[in-house]
Amino acid sequence: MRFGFSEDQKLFQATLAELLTDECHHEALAAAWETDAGWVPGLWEKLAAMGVTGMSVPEEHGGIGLDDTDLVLLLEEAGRAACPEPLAETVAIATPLLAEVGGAHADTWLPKIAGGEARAAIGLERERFVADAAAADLLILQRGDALHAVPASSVKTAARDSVDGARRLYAVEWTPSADTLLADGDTGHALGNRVANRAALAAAAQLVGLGSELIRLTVEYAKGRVQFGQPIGAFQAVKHHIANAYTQLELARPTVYWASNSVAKNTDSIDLDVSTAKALASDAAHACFRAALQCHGAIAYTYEYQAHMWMKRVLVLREAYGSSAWHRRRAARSLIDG
Amino acid sequence: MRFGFSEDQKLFQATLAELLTDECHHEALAAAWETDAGWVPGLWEKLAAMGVTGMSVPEEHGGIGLDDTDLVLLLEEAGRAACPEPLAETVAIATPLLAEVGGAHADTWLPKIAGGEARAAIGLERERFVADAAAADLLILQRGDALHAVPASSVKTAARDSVDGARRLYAVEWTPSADTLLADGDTGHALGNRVANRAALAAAAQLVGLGSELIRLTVEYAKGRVQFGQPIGAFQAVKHHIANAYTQLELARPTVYWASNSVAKNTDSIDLDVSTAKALASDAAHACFRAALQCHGAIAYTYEYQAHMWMKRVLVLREAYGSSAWHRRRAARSLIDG
Amino acid sequence: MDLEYTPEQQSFRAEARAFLEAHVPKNLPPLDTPEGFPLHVEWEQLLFDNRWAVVDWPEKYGGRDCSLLEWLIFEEEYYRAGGPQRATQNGIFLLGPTLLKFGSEEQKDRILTKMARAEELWCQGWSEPGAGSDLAALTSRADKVDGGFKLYGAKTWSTRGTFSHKTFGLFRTDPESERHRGLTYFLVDLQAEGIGVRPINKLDGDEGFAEVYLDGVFVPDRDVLGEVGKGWNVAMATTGPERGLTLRSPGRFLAMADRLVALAKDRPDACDDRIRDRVADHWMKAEAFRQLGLWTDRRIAAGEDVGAESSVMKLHWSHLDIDLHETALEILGPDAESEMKNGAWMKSYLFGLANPIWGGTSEIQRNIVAERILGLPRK
Amino acid sequence: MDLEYTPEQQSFRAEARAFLEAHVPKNLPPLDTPEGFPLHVEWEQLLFDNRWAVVDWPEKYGGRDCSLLEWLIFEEEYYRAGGPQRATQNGIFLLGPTLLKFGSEEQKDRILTKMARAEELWCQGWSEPGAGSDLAALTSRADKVDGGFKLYGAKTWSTRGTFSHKTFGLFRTDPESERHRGLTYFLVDLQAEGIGVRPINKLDGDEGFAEVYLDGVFVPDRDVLGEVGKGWNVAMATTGPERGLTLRSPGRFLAMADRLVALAKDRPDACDDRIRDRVADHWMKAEAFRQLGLWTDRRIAAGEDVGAESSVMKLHWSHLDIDLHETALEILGPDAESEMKNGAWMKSYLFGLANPIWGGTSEIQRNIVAERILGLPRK
Repeated sequence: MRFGFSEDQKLFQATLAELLTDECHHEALAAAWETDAGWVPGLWEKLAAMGVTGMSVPEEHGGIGLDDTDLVLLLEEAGRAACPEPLAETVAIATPLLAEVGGAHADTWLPKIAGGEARAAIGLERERFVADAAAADLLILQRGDALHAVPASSVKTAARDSVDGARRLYAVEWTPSADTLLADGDTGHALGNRVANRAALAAAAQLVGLGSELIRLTVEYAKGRVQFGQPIGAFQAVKHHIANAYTQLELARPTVYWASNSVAKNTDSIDLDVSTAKALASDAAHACFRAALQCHGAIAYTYEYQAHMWMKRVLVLREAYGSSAWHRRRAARSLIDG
Repeated sequence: MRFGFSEDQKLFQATLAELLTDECHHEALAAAWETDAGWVPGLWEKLAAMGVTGMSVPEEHGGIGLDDTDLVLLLEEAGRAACPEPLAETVAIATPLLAEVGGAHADTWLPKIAGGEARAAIGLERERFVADAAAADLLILQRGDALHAVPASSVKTAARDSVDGARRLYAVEWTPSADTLLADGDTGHALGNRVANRAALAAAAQLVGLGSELIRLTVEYAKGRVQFGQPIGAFQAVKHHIANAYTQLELARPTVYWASNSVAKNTDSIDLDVSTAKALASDAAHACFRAALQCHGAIAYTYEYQAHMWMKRVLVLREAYGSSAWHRRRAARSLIDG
Repeated sequence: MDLEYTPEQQSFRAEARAFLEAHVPKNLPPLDTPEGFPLHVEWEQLLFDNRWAVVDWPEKYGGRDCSLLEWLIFEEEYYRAGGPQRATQNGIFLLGPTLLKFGSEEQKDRILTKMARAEELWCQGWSEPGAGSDLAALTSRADKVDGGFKLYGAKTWSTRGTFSHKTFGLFRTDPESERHRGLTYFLVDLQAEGIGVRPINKLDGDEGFAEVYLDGVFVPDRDVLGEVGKGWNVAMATTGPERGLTLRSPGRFLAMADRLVALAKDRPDACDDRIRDRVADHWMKAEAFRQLGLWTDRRIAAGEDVGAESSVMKLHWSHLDIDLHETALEILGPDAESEMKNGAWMKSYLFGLANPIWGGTSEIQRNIVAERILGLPRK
Repeated sequence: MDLEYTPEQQSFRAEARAFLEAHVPKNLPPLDTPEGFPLHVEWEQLLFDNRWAVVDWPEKYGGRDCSLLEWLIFEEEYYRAGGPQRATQNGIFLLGPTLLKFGSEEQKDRILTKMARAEELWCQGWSEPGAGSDLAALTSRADKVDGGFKLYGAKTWSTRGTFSHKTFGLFRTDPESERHRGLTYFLVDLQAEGIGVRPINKLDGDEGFAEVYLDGVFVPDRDVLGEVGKGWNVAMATTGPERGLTLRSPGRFLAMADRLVALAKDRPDACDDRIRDRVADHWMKAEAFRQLGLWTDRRIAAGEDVGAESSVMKLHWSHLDIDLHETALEILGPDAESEMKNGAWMKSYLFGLANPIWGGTSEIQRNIVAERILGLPRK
């Protein structure tokens, strides 16, 4: 029993953190809100050059072949930077699925993903719209129990609003075909569950990162902002708001790391572990969002200051791939009825 | 539209408050915990002399014939004093029922109640045990849709523990008979609902009083207790705990007064109004209990100090006659499905 | 206790309902947008022309001399009918009552009617970049000059400042003074020379706020409200005992709770017992606020001091509103994210998230409850 | 990351489970009662005789030299098997680790084994009537005399003080000193002349606390722990980085969450979706604490400073425990009120209500998180 990360894993995390600090700072993010794709120009290429896009691609397809426990810290960093690129979708969701299914789709897409030439979007049955469907290259789409790998060129998209200004949502029209089929029947069902778990885990990891950054921003602000002759961070009410959110976050954190192992190893407790992680991370990140807004006061309620971009990302990711209520419902079934 | 009490109603409230301050202070209450009946010796006679026991008894049976809006402030005072006598059961639940049904039971019992010679206990189907069943004179018992007035002499009781040391709980064995029958069938059902509403309202009124007293005690303590060189009531954390509980309580208060009118007039909205009152009062009193315990610290956790008697009364009354969850469930049915 | 409305009250309600049902505009674009703003102003003018804009004001300024109780009835009907947010609200609810109490006859005659018919729109100028919760820390100043004052400084979080004609706020007239002393309440023309207005986008992306810069803006003596140097008292007494109810009326939350119930009816599959419990809880809390309003109306009538209890009310509805929206978002699930049109739950959630911040944060309100109502020590 | 237990760890768990399943006593009367206490002591002695009393202590004092991870495993098994509250806990978990760190060999040899086998029971003597959250305000004093000290003052909230033989706590040895300075850590015999012990009934009616009065109690020099005048440092360093886990182990809440799940299975009619949601939530939070324990174990092993994070843990389980009990009480409905026997949910709820008070209130813990972990200003 050794519940911790290796030095290599931590080093990769630190390297990515550095890249994102340089390239995905809040001004870059604000600019991304104004672009068509909602992405930071040039960032994907840099992620590819660093090896991030190939991390989970098997070696025979030009990647490094690492697993979910290696990815989880990177997704946390992506969350911390509120990084708008489809990193989770491409690296943590689509790639492991393609690698597991193998065959022509894997041969086509995995080298491109490793090389930074393809980004993926994910459309599961339970989600209403597909983020990045128009600018992605490959769509992983679910219909019933069947999973399909659909090239962007063969879908029709209609744009929808999102509360998160970096998120490009689309209603997608598409036709399943034998060519696009990855798996169906029992295999499709099992893989679909695994994809859903991976997606929920990826969202949970990002939520932990988002929450951490909101806490950091709030602490900085509370130390500097003076009212009634003292930094507002010296008021107990402000301290306790932040401490409560931080406490929730620090309890969610290990559950996300733990679930990454359950997903990587496909353990018996995968559903329960992922649900625990997604439920706790969603609630914790939301608590961080609320504490951040309240302790900053009006400034966090505006576009003058970066927090709102993090808060909106929290709003969409806490709902994505199963809200905390959905995951508690799944857990209750397994605990009480199982 | 005039949502307030008359000068007479407030005067009666003040007079009762004075009696309870003198006769039902916390030492008297602590002593009552040690008695067989759990009551304060002599208090019932004084309540009768003041006219409290006859308040809701019709004039032709020797009472004053007032209604639920007149009673509600008195029940609140009983709660504020954590008064262990079966005042709600006798005056607010049993008496209006007997008066409404009339006949031999009313003729027998109402004059006794007015005169302070009879106390009632209430056993509705949903409650598991009957408080005061052994020492009361009359039991109002429900079986299915039927309501019965059963003299204490014809029931068998077996004592049960209660978390509230002034509360004498019993499992009751009894046999319904034509002699004891008050009403059954549709009439019994309708009356049963009205009795349940009256009981829930009476509990809600007491909970508002209990909560108020817990807030008062806590404020006094927080002003006097010094730690870190200042009264603990100067710490924001303590202030905000109390302010939050007080806010809940002040929102619950009008709903209890409002529901007393709905019960008195048997309005169309009686179920929804009573459920609102009981749900909000239960939750508010519980919030006051938690704030009181936390802001007092260890002392409120002991028998050295009176708060525990109020806290335990909150614990039992918030559950009695429908918890807040039960009442919200009833309200949801009427709002969403109705 | 008499909980029936009188025949007069019932007919007042009926009249309001008939007008509102017939005229409330549907599907307006958001108030804080260039498209939406003029349409909201148009609606305000229709309200005024039918004497529904300021029912509790004196008739001579376009009101009906209504009681607080009738105003509560009107508000219930306004939101029940789906009436849009009031473009005039910072004028008619914040400055209006202050003017009625402290203004000269000349000021009232000159200002109130135009305010009520949305001819002149007012925004508040309370906060400054360095003075938010700690309002008394404000540093904007007014120097006495011939016939008036010259104002310098910056005001922020002026709601709808970019759409407004005028602003009101406190400025330091005594340069030696500190904190609450030496402040004066000014009415300022936003067209005046020396004014700069910079829009600030709020959480939903609309230009809801503005920062207002004042660089030697001349304000004539007649635009001082109350006495020079007594501005703090004027500002604090702004609305009197009914402030708790007028800041946000119970009718607004009743209508919101009814909308939530309708949403739950509409999507039964999304509503398990947990959601149903929450819907019932929110509805009850909206109803409790309505009852507290009627209870408070009688206490005010009886001359009781209920001023500080506005904090109890603000705490209650601030958080009720947010909780209620979070339940709605849960019912909507993944659909919520993309609903950013006016009236949509997500948009209205973002709006409500400001509740515990503006008009005194929840932390300040809890301090007020603890100190002024319960008597806990200030320090 | 390797989340499989090693074969050694698995066999340690199996051995513990086998012993506990065979020997854990069922239906003991409450620990804090005259009937229950000796039976709990008897159980402690059986544990000790089988070397399960203090698995993480050195073998010479009756332990097994276990790692923190093995201790966590033992605790999971202990509570899984329904093991009763530990009569020795204030000795073995609070004083024990301090003695191991600061005690002389003579003190360790003299005290630890007797403590572990429940021959000498220890209660803490931290709080005073005027010094609760503000421990440094303590006024009890120790005057130097020949061969030792004479102690004067009063200590309160001494858990199980009426059943204990000894107490430990801080006394002011430098009469000129203030706050944290000039304090000394003493070990005191409760049979000594000058001691008075008064029981205090706790919320459930049992004699859970005592007030201890000291009127010139002689304590020999050998019963000073650490240096004279350095008592505060000794007390603060009491248990080192694992304190967050040892104060209340994750195993305790896992077992409680499992009991709650069993209750929910047992009473499906009382469990609507709202209750099921809460059951799942509590279970997840107990599981999260287990995982945080394992995570923290590795951080400690890596030499990270995790001391202040014990506050995160205490905040978490203090409130989880109460929430979990409130859910159980909801499931039980009217049945809960009359269940006051040991092990019943109502009784155990009353016990847990003290969580946010003892060992540093939740307010103090939040201050610690904010100041020591997050770096917010102290004043």
